[in-house]
Amino acid sequence: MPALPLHSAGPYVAGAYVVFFAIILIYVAIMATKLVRSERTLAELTELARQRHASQDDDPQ
Amino acid sequence: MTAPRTSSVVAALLRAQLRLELRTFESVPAMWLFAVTAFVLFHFGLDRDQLSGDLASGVLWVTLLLAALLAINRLYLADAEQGGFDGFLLSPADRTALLAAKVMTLLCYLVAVEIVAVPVFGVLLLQPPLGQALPGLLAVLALGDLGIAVIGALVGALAIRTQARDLLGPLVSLPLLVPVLLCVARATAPLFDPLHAGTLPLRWLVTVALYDALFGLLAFALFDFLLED
Amino acid sequence: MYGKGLRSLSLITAGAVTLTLAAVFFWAPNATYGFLEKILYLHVPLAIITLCGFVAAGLMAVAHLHTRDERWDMRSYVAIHISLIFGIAVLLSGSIWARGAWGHWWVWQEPTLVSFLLIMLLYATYQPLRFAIEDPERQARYASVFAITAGVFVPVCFGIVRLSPAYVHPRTLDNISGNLPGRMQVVFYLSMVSMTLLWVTLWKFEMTAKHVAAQLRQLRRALGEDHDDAPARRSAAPSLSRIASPN
Amino acid sequence: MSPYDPFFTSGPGILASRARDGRLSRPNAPGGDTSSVDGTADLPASAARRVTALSLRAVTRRYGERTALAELTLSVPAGQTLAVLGPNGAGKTTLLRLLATLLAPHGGELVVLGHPLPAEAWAVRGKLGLLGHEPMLYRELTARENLRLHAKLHGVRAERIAELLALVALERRADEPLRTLSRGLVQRVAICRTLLHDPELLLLDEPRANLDPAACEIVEPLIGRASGKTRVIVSHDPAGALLEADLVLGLVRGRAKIIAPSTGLDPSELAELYR
Repeated sequence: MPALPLHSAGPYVAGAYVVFFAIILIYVAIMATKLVRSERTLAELTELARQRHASQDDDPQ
Repeated sequence: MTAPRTSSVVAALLRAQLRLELRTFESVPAMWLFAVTAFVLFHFGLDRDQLSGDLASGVLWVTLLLAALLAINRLYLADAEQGGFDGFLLSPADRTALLAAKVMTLLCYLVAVEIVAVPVFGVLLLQPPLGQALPGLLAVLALGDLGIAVIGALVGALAIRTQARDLLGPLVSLPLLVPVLLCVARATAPLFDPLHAGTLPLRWLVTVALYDALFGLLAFALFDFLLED
Repeated sequence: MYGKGLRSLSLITAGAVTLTLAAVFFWAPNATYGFLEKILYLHVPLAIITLCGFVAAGLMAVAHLHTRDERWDMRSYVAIHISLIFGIAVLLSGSIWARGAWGHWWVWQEPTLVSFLLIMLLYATYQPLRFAIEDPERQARYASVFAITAGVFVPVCFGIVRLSPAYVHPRTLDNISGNLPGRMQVVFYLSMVSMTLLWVTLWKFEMTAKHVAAQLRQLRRALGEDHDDAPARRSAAPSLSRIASPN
Repeated sequence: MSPYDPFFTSGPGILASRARDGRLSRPNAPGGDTSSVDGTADLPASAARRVTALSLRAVTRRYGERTALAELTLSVPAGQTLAVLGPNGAGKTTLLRLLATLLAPHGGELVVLGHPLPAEAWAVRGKLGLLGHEPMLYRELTARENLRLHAKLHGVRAERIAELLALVALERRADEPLRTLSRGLVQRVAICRTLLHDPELLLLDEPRANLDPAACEIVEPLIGRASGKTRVIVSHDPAGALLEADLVLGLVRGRAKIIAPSTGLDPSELAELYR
């Protein structure tokens, strides 16, 4: 049985709040994927910068 | 070099637009056919031979609104494809002259459609005689057309130079036109009352007039930004 | 940088939201609708904040057209994006409220619900409009014109839809938020504050994310990774091509 | 700052100022410059002031993250002709549209006929003619109707239309819809449109395309060197450009590779642009 002593209208109230938080969490999840993509690009770029730096050390004009 | 007077520019643009329409007949006949077909569709859809009251005004106004969408989609087509925009932008004329001309063009199209569509509606579907409702109806038609023309001209300019122009035009203009539809439909309902010709509810007329004025000013303020690059 | 105050703002928001939930469920008395009213403490503030978000986006668009600074366009875009997400929550919670209070999922007589659906229909075309324009500068300008027109439309639509007589429950939502007995009034305003904080936090959060993405793109170009005229991936979102100094 | 400042001085100012006066109330509304439009000689005062017709300093135009035109610095004295050469997508058309006030520069200073752009764009529009790939005419209307519309747009009297149609030998076919005319004839009508308000500056995008030799003869005095107007010609034939131009601009990927008077240049150098 439900833990909280909900009234007859309980499911609707619970439903509303669940929907609200679900939407917010979906939004956070989407932003998380964007963050991962940014992180990957950053890793790529640092790798590129390191190679660029390394190549400059080998033959400094 | 003094810039030409805006009124003569608007008149010239309007004359060119109407001549273009008369020569190609691409918008108005399509709107006539669409309106009559829509009435037939409503007849079969609602399975009613006679309509009156707010049902009748709803059918009339929804049909006119959708017919107007056809014109909105084609309003700037000639300008976009044949370089009409650049031709106009190269002249020192005031930018909003083009908007004024387009609003009047759309008004002419709507009036041309209504001259045919309203009598046909009276014959096909309207139960109370059209004659009694006519004077009030003309006032509501005028204000409704003005609203459709102003929003149609602004949204048409917004949508024409985009990839999905045929979709964006209607998608953006319909929600903006709902308040106009709401007001004019409520205003026309008592006119089509089967028992006695109801009086014209001024509240709705004033509302739609204010709505037209507000969006008219907004269109004139924003139109420049749609043209300059 | 956008991310500066983000951490403290998020903490404050988290505090406010939990406080509101506690107040709503354990402190607020039940009025005419009994337990079901708890939805209103979520639905009505959310609706008001979403509409303010749309109007704020319109004002940002005015600033964008005035200053021609594309960061304003970014702010307006993010504001509309967040308000759209909140709007979906408002519609769902509103229909759940209608189901609980009047027995069916959608009620045409409730003007706030109806005009909200209309406003959401209008703003749903914002993303397609942006995506349909390729030149970023024109995309930003057309989006701002749309945002201003829609921003003016929001209050007007609310006013006009409210004019048509509501039969089932004449403007329940209005008098709920209008003249509430003492404690409910406090909880209502608490909920308003926490929703506003949530909106601003998410707005700042997304602005930071977009700013980081733009800087990464610029860094990539600085490293000469892709030559100058690499075909930019077409997207509805504005890309800050010229990262100005942090604001 | 944006050219539309007056409208944004205050929030409500946007609507009030537009509603008040029908005509666009620009900060420096026209009226100062009174050189007539009907082809009579320019007033000496304004002509003297404009020794250099075009002056560009580090003019830049971006298309998103790509630069369509980068840091172009150039100046063309009045009455001279500038030829613009370069491969497709080099920014030639962008430059032309910038000079024609159809595009606003994103950076640098651009002064055309003595008027800084985009602030005084409205003043320049009456004095320049653009002949682009697009004829900018309605195909369903006749030549006369199109020219009458453009005459009204520029505030030019109607007799000028008949004059120009005679000059390009089009009187006979002036009353047929443009869609029935060949590309060459439409180009001639477009030339009439360009010259309708007797511009001081001609912006020509491959003007002789679609023109047969006979037509070239006819239009030569109108848009050729003989017209005595300042001209900017975009063309793909280096040899022809050298003959016609006093100054040559070679554009590659939005950057100016060659800026030199046409005398010291030979076609082989120009061919280098297209490598």
